[in-house]
Amino acid sequence: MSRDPGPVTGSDAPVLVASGCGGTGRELDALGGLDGIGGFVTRTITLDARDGGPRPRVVESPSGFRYAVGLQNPGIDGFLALELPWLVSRGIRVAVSISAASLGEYADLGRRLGRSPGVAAIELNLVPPDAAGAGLFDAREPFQAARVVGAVRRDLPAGVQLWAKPSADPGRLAETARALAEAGADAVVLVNGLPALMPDGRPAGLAGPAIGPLALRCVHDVASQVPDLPVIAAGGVVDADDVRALLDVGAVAVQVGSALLHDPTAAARAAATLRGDA
Amino acid sequence: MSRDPGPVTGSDAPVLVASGCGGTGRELDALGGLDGIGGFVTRTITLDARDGGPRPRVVESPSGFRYAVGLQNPGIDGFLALELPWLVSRGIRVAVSISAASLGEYADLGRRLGRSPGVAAIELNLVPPDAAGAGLFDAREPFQAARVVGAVRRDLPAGVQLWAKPSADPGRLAETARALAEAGADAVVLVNGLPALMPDGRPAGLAGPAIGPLALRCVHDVASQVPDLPVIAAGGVVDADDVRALLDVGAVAVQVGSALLHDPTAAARAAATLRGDA
Amino acid sequence: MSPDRGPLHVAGEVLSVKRIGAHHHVTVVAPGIAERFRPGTFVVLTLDDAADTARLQPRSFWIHRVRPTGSHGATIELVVAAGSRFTRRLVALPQGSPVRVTGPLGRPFAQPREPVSCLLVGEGYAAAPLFPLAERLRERGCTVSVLLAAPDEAHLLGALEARRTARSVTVVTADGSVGVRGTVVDALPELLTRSAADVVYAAGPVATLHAAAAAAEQHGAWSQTALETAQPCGTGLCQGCPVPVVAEDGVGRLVRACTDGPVFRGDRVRWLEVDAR
Amino acid sequence: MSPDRGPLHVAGEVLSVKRIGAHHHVTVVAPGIAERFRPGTFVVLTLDDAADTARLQPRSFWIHRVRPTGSHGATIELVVAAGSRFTRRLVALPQGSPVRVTGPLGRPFAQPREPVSCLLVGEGYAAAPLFPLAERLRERGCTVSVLLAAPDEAHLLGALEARRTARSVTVVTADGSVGVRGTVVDALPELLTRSAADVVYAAGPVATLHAAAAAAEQHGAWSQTALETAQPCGTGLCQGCPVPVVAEDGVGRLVRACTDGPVFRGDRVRWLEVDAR
Ligand SMILES: Cc1cc2nc3c(=O)[nH]c(=O)nc-3n(C[C@H](O)[C@H](O)[C@H](O)COP(=O)(O)OP(=O)(O)OC[C@H]3O[C@@H](n4cnc5c(N)ncnc54)[C@H](O)[C@@H]3O)c2cc1C
Ligand SMILES: Cc1cc2nc3c(=O)[nH]c(=O)nc-3n(C[C@H](O)[C@H](O)[C@H](O)COP(=O)(O)OP(=O)(O)OC[C@H]3O[C@@H](n4cnc5c(N)ncnc54)[C@H](O)[C@@H]3O)c2cc1C
Ligand SMILES: Cc1cc2nc3c(=O)[nH]c(=O)nc-3n(C[C@H](O)[C@H](O)[C@H](O)COP(=O)(O)O)c2cc1C
Ligand SMILES: Cc1cc2nc3c(=O)[nH]c(=O)nc-3n(C[C@H](O)[C@H](O)[C@H](O)COP(=O)(O)O)c2cc1C
Ligand code: FES
Ligand code: FES
Repeated sequence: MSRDPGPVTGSDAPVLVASGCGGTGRELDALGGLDGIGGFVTRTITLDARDGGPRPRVVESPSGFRYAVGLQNPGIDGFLALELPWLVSRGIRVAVSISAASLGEYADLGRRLGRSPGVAAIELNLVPPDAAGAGLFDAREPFQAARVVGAVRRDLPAGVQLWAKPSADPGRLAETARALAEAGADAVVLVNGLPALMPDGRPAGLAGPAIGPLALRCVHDVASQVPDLPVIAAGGVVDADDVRALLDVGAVAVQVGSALLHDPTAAARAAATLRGDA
Repeated sequence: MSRDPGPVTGSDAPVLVASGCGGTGRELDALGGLDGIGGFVTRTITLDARDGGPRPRVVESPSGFRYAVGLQNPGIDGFLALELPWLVSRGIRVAVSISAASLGEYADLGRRLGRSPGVAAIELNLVPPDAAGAGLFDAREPFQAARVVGAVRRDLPAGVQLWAKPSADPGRLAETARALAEAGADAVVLVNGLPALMPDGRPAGLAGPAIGPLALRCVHDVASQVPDLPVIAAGGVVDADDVRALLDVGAVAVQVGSALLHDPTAAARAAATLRGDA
Repeated sequence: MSPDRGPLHVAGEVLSVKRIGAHHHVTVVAPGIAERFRPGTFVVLTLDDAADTARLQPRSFWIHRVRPTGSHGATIELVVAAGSRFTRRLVALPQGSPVRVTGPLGRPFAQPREPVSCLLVGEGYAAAPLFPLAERLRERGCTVSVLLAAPDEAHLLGALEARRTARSVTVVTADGSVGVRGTVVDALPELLTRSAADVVYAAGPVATLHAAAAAAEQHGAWSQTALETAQPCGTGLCQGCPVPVVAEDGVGRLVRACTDGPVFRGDRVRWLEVDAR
Repeated sequence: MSPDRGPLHVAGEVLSVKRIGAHHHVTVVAPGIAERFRPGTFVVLTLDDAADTARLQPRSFWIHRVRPTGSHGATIELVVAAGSRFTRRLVALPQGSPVRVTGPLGRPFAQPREPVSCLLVGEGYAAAPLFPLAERLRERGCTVSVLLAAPDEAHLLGALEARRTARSVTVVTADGSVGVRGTVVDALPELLTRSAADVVYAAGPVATLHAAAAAAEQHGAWSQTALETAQPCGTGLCQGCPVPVVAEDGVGRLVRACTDGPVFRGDRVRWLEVDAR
């Protein structure tokens, strides 16, 4: 890659809040959950507001959760008006997660976020495991995922990073990661929730400590096979030991998701422990 | 498919012991663990005896196990001489799991097992997640997996079923399953252990209740998208409820693996509960 | 949020578990939470470290009573209907057992500025948050009437205690084992008239809340309903608790039960869609 | 396997936990297992249902003593060195707690047909299986000498009890807090000569077993070693416990500690490779 996008996290610990697991940020902050955090990834935002799917949306699974939230979000306008300003005023590094129905919509979202002060990165939620039938652009094939990266990259200011979060599909991850890097992604986020089913048969994401060893493998494989592309890890992180294990196999930063539902201070505590190490 | 291979399990409950989790069968039987079971899949057998990998080989993981046994087995000769006869004399339906270094070796193993009385099925362990670098034929690509099926199918007697257990890779499972069906597989086994890492960085399989919701999705997707191909499910089954959930999304039979390490009577109890239903 | 109003995430400890009728009253030492309590808020509890348990979901409980300055430090009291795996474990915990407590969470009951007439309607254990509310309302000079409902006497919460605070207490049970045989729906119209209620506060199953909200509206009263619906996190993080409401601008919207509620104005909730979503 | 010899998988119950020195002696009601016990076998325990716990692996424990006909039914006694998460939970269980027990598992100590001279060598809690062995050997008319070792007095198991059964008991501790200051390696040569042992039975860490096997061979004695190595399942299902041995045919082979052992002839184990695999 030619551009140097700088570090993916702020000056704090390499611990981020994962997309969809930190509310609007305010709720975590009220509990001290953002203290010392390296960044906050918003839940996935779409062009128009979405109501999301039916209940139940999040159910326990052995050592994890299955989720089928269905991308409930206030749309880009609502987000820019009601949520981004607080995050910016809180002084936290913000990555905005987006999904879209077409390459044009992706580009559009990218442009609008790119000129919004306080957006440090855009994270492309390329294949939400719980959004089958939600009318999103199908980016399961590596070359399609790369096209999304290309479409958003084109008009993105240099100061805004572009992270790509592909499908958590161990089989072709290296191939996908290479395509994403060539199309201009500054980092790849591994792993998304795994494809799963809700108890009633709807498609869902599977997340939490249950999937930790798989995330470790994905991060290891991509970091070693595509060494130029920074890997931001996610999947099963509960404490500082989990963060260290992922950094050890090559991640540059680590996101905490499901663990926050169990303990909203999990990310902040992991970050504090890691700082204690230094 | 033109041939009718008959049911994949014996007359008992549609509950099988999964490959690599039932010892030689004798150990389970001593604890009543084979009572009422519909079939027993052996650990994966190779042409020559193998020592397997270093320790640790099986470690706890949140709601599951990571394993890197590395296919320790007595080779086909040792198996036929020392293990198959007991299973046959016990009157249990036997599926022999195999892996090989080449298509020729696969065909050879198939021929020898095909003429061994008491072998009801051959299960192809196409991509053991813990055997990277073990010199096995690389069957990750669907067309390569299909070639293995074709090679074994050719000389297999009509009475012996051929089951294919591909890589647990949700992304391309339907595509893989179609290729396996066309090449002559009588059933597909989903899922194998997921690709993962051992704590010390060796490749491993991830199994147990942790992966249950993912197995549910894989079985559902293949059963609905490739309706002609019977699906034998595995992944996270602990009790009769788990078996029912997998049958409900289209499995014809269900294997129990990791749960046996926690409770060797798990499969027998699930089978008994299911029979109580009828 | 100012530091003395926001919720806390603390290491608590079980002080006592007492069986009263069909419920267990669980008192937990939870420093800081009692001090911040306002009626209608709740806590979420977890019993295990994430590394040990296969079940990561915290569970929500109304705060029934607080004692900011007990001899064991600040405590909160919860009323637990032990049925699920989680609740059965909770009520079996010996004194001193660790339990992680997050709270107080959610928006409390809005309280009137004027000393108006209030009708409090509670069913089963869910009536728990109404008792501290009744006390605060009385302190403000409000007239408090209470309607308590339950399937039977064992599931009836706090009738005696209500009589200490309220001007009038009506009890209905489905089997008639105590009070009048009947339901909230049967008893509401007459009570609303008799108490000349300006505000109805309701806590119970969705059907009861809906009935209370509808009856209040018919009588020209405000209503405040404490909604209990599945809450995967309870802290506003997961969007697993959508509630369909009509916002101030008249537009339909999905909000979070745990953070935008659990107390809602009864006329804002699209009741018929609550279960569907 | 005949029904009265094979292992069982039963719902057990904690009868008592007693702290003795650095160890906890845990007595478990485990119907059927006591009756089938032979010295050198072990049990595996699990404490939780698979649906509740994030940690599925059972843990292995030597059977230290059995009482087939106690007033509480058949019980087994385990000696637990509480350090890991599992063992700390185990020794904290109140009486009556459920615990799933599988056993007796593994091959027991081979016992001589003739009344020969036996030296029993045990280190720390791992000496547990030697005590019931000593009794059976004495019943068969064998001469029993015992060497017990530990880092210190607190970790020394059963010296008093050994004196009741054995003709001679030697104690060595690393810190000299009881017995002679020293190790098994220091004490073995003299003891082997003094006891004129025909068979050495050893239980302890791998280094100790290796030393015992080597010393026995040097003195022309047989040895039986009770190997303790990580056992993911304990029941022979997973192949997670490979032990490198030389089989009867002289060929090197990997066998399972849990099922082909845990007791091995000392001259059959390729000791230098035990840790490596
Ligand atoms: C604001 C609030 C306050 C509360 N206060 C109290 C209180 O004071 N006292 C009290 O006893 N209880 C209270 N509860 C209820 C309590 O939190 C638990 O929900 C209740 O004890 C049931 O336990 P459980 O979730 O373990 O139920 P279980 O039946 O064990 O449910 C287990 C899991 O199943 C999921 N599930 C439930 N229904 C379905 C379905 N239809 N389809 C698919 N999955 C489903 C749930 O999401 C959960 O993950 C309150 C709940 C809320 C939201
Ligand atoms: C035959 C036999 C008999 C036994 N008898 C007794 C007895 O009588 N009394 C007694 O107190 N104990 C006994 N033990 C030991 C006991 O079973 C436990 O192993 C011990 O208590 C340690 O507990 P743990 O496995 O939870 O250790 P932990 O340290 O908690 O290990 C947890 C996990 O880490 C894994 N692990 C361990 N080492 C490594 C490593 N180097 N790299 C990667 N992973 C690793 C283990 O596989 C395990 O999954 C016996 C063991 C055996 C095999
Ligand atoms: C309730 C829930 C909602 C999620 N929503 C999103 C989302 O909107 N966008 C997204 O990219 N990932 C979403 N995820 C996936 C997480 O960001 C993360 O990739 C995944 O959960 C793995 O991390 P974990 O094991 O720490 O949870 C969600 C996960 C959960 C549990
Ligand atoms: C210890 C262990 C060893 C295994 N060995 C094999 C094997 O030799 N061949 C094979 O095809 N699958 C093997 N598997 C995978 C299982 O057969 C099964 O596909 C997988 O574990 C998912 O099922 P489970 O969740 O019930 O364990 C093994 C799994 C475990 C846990
Ligand atoms: S329960 Fe998670 S946001 Fe309300
Ligand atoms: S511990 Fe599983 S086979 Fe020995």
